[in-house]
Amino acid sequence: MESLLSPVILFFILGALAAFARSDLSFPEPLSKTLSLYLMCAIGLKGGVLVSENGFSSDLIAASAAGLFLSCIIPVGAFFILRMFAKLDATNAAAVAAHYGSVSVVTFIAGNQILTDVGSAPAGYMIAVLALMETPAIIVGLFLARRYAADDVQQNNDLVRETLLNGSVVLLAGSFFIGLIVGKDGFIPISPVFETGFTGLLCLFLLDMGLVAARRLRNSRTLTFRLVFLGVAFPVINGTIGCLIGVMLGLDAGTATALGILGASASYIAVPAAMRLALPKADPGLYLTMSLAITFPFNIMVGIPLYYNLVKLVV
Amino acid sequence: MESLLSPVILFFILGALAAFARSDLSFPEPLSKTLSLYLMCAIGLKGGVLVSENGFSSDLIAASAAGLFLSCIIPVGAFFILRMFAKLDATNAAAVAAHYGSVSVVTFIAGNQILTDVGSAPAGYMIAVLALMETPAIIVGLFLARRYAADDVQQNNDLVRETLLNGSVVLLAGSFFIGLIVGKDGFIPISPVFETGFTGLLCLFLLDMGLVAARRLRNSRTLTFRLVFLGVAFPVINGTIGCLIGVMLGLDAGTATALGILGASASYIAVPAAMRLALPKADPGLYLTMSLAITFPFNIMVGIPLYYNLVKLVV
Amino acid sequence: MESLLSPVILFFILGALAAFARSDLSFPEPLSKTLSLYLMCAIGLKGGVLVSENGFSSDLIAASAAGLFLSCIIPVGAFFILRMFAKLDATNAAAVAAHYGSVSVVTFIAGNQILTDVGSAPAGYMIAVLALMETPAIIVGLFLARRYAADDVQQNNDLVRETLLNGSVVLLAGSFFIGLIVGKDGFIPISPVFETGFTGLLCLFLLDMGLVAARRLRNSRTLTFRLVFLGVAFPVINGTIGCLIGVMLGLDAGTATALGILGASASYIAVPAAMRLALPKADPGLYLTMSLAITFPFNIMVGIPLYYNLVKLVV
Amino acid sequence: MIERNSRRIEVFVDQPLLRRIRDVAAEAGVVEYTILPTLGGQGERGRWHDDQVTGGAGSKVILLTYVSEEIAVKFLELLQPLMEEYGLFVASSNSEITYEE
Amino acid sequence: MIERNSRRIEVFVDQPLLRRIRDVAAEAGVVEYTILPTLGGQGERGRWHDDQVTGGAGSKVILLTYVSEEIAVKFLELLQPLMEEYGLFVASSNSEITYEE
Amino acid sequence: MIERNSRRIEVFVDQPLLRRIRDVAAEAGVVEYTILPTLGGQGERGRWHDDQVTGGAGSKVILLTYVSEEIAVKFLELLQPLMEEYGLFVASSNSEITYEE
Ligand SMILES: Nc1ncnc2c1ncn2[C@@H]1O[C@H](COP(=O)(O)O)[C@@H](O)[C@H]1O
Ligand SMILES: Nc1ncnc2c1ncn2[C@@H]1O[C@H](COP(=O)(O)O)[C@@H](O)[C@H]1O
Ligand SMILES: Nc1ncnc2c1ncn2[C@@H]1O[C@H](COP(=O)(O)O)[C@@H](O)[C@H]1O
Ligand code: NA
Ligand code: NA
Ligand code: NA
Repeated sequence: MESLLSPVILFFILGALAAFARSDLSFPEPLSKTLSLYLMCAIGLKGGVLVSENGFSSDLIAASAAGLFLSCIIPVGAFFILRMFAKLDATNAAAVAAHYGSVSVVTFIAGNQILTDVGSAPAGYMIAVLALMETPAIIVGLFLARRYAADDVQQNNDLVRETLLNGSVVLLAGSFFIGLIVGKDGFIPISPVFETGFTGLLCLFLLDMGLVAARRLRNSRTLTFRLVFLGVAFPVINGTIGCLIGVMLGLDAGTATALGILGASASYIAVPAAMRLALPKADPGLYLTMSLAITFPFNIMVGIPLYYNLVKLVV
Repeated sequence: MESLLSPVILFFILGALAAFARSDLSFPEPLSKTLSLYLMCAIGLKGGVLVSENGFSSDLIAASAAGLFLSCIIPVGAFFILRMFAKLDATNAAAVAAHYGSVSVVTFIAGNQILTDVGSAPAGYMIAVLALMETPAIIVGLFLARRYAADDVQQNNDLVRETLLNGSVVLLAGSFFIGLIVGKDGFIPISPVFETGFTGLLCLFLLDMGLVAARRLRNSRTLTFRLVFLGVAFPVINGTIGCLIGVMLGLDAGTATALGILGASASYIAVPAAMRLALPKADPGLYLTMSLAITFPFNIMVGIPLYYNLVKLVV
Repeated sequence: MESLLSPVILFFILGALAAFARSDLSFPEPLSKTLSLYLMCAIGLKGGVLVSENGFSSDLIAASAAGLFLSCIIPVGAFFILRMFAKLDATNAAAVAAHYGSVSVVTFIAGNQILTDVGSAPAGYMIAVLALMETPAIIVGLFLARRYAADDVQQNNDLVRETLLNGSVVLLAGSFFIGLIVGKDGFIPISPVFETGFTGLLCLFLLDMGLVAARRLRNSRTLTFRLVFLGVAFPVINGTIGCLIGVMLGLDAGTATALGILGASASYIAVPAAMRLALPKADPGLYLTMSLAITFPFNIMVGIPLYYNLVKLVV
Repeated sequence: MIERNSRRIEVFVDQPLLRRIRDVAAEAGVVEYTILPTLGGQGERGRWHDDQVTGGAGSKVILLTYVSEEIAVKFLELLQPLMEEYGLFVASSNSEITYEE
Repeated sequence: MIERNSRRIEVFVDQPLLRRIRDVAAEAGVVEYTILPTLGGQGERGRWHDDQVTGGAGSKVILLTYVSEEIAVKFLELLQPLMEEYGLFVASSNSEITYEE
Repeated sequence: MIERNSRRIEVFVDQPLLRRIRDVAAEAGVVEYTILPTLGGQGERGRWHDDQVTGGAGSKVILLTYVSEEIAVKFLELLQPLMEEYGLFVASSNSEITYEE
């Protein structure tokens, strides 16, 4: 668990401790958004450049299919567990389920970092898989809501368009294509910003995430014990499934772990915005707290090394 | 037209596409302003350092004279064309004309980048010419307004002072002087921020510019076909004149092209702020849209390579 | 006085000139806060990494004791001088005195930079001393206020907690511990952001500080000649005492000067926030203007070289 | 100087839902409005703080508009079905707007 | 659609003192409020500009709350002893808030 | 607790023109005001969004001031000639401000 001592994780812990101790430390909101935009650009570019170098392989297609499968199947499972075990109504269950089917870019980035540190860097195309997995779960979540809580779904045709054009989806996919086009040579002049500065800026972002997650936990009013439990159980289950599929597909250890991380992570950017639009009756305090304040910290601090060790065990 | 495939231009296109597709991608405003301040500091410093190395030459004086000449003569021509061809009233014509006489720092920066890439880096003193060309067109524009629409001009004595002390003018000129004073050695410790990070941050800024320009185009209500036509014709005409003067003065290809770019570009920072103050009746929707949403993208994507090829043809 | 020609100082002067000339140049507030957070992280990390390398020495303990002593004794002296010479009431005198007992992180950073340039880099543990000196003066200031203006002090038990958990204190101390934990090797991946970019970003911050300080001076209504005089006299006296103690303790020239700088500098982040809470009747226009608009510029431009030359003279 | 009585309406709405409110406003004939930022707040659903890491889902803005009594009634009526669903908070008051003669 | 009369109260307060005002608000039974940002201003104590380099000591925010007449009176009364000490500026006006039926 | 009737005036103005409005305010005897930020809006001249790349020319701020009826009248009168020229939007309402006894 040496990864706990990397600056990235330590800054996250610092932020969380500061918030729990009620320090008035806070980041200006535009800075949070800037760092978030930056990380999406940087990871998108990186993925594009890597794929431009290595070309499209059959592994890419297998991993993409697996990712799409996960992001469709996870919400369905999560939905019924949330209904039955946590007693959520159909609308809230569908909204939360969609978050777990989608992915968290920063969890993926942190995992990528840690895996690279231990010499098992995931394949570059996993960033394409990341982008692919952002939205399908939203559609599945809406389908579930429509099926089980029909009157609560906004009858708005713009919805799919709005979801696919969510800023974070566009930025990630757009940067990926730019990386693909410019390739390794074209990337050189911009690499000081998008590559050399990456880890340092990730530290600042995780400091902020620590603050935000801990404050959200402290101010939460709707969290039950069962929801907290699921906030930990979901990533463990989904992460395990993801890792196993990855291993079965014959991906290398790092890449299989990355697939596990994608399965385990829960969205806190694209999906909340989409759910606020599509299922406005669902409580944002619920899904944001579960995804941001429970699952995210769990993955960052416990989950990622766990999934990696699991893969190592199986391979 | 390989320059179209540079990351800088690709990010601009990404931003424009996102905005046209009505994505909710957006930059926090303080980030836009930060990047804008950064670019002005960085280019100012660069110019100062270059001039401190190469000393003041007769070319500098010739180019400065040419720049001043352009920034005084362009608004006069533009004014009458806007009056007659586009049927603008005198106040609006004067306001728009002033924008074309002045310069766009970011267009110059993008041009500089592209020219450097093709091995024709403009002389460092062109950054001094850039600074010199920011304000005279404002005075000419006000003169035109006073002459042809007398009652519309604010009778405020502070105006020239306010224009000369516009934040962007002060920052560009101030950084230039700092670069001049500290020279190449003094610049070393700050070069990681102001030089190494330059291209990457320029990408982010152009992503934002793409968003802003496309949104402005979409929301514009006052744009006629003739104005759009002039938004393309002005840079072509002024750019050609600038290039030819540059060649006639015996400047090298890169530097002559840079003079063309300065002529072709239209201000969207210093002049709009000044016009809002001095000619408040002029419609900001008009001059901002022409300069930011038509001329800027045209120059970035078509104009710069055009002017360069023109110079190559003539030389 | 070559240090006056370093880019850092020149940007400060540029900012001040722009504000005095009433330019509309301004930084978006989130940028100021971002740079401030960044500088505290970076200096904290640096200190931690340095101490992790060199270990805890007896010098560290001596310097810490001296720092604590200074931050307790300076406010007492300042309090009576402010009462008698500047005729301030007890509440305002206590509030201002607390500022001078505490420290300014950016003054320390600028000093560190200048001392490093002249080959006398202070010991890394001075950053721990810096962190230690941030808060004790607040307690002393409150004690003075309670003793001499009893009814004006907020009877709030949270106060000490709030002060110790002030964002800047937490960030500086937290980053220091992270630096201590990760050490030199762990710091490498984040050094491009926190080390290589440091001087350049410091330039931007000081440009902003120049603007803020000069604007504050211009808008000030409560400043008397005697207060301005003290705003210069305090740093000279406290700086001299600090330097002499440093020399007496046998610290090297750079480190002794750093102790002098800590004594001379006045807080403008942690203490104002604490005083606004604890002594709300004290006039923030008074203490902010003295610390930010008089003592800060004085230290940056005159004080630091002065203290260094003093130490050189004595050693 | 002409003073016209008008209603000042403030709609507190989550950022992602602003588009919908704008559509409703347009339908009611509200053609002029201004969007104001907020920093945080507290309500029945707990305390919140604009953090901007969650794609705006946790941020509120205020749509402020001055409209005639007539349009105000229409706007409030059209907003009504959305109030609970969207968690809107809506307040209005009397006000005068000033025109040049 | 139900309209309820209420008081719109704005408290202009220095950022570090906001916590205290929140405590007072809670004591008075104010459970719903929104915090608004400001850019600068001018008053008896001079002109100011939000610079954010001074840890918030030089920045103001506005606590905006819509409350019943009763709570309004209580809130203003509890604020009174702090007004001068904290340099608060407090304004209130009549307003209506709208509920779904 | 003393309550004083006053007028609450909001002037919506483009950022570069704020200085001019401040001058007019000073002339009318308005010595206390606060500047508020905006994010965007829509009016006769189309929809806008604060982008901050255009040196503020495309950004609006709100000058908010609470003044006596007398000063309010003077301020609005002095603003009148600028209203159309500057594209100002000006609204006012009744309000009470609270003082310590
Ligand atoms: N009476 C009120 N006064 C001011 N702001 C309010 C009020 N009620 C609700 N809000 C705002 O609207 C948000 C959502 O309210 P609620 O749905 O009650 O949680 C709150 O967090 C406040 O920011
Ligand atoms: N009448 C007013 N209208 C609007 N804002 C005010 C008013 N009075 C005070 N303020 C705000 O409160 C701040 C502090 O006021 P003062 O204590 O008078 O300096 C001012 O700088 C303004 O931002
Ligand atoms: N009735 C109104 N209510 C709220 N904001 C308005 C109103 N009228 C104008 N504004 C604001 O003032 C700006 C300029 O208005 P206009 O000159 O009509 O384009 C608009 O874009 C709005 O932000
Ligand atoms: Na997932
Ligand atoms: Na031009
Ligand atoms: Na001190």
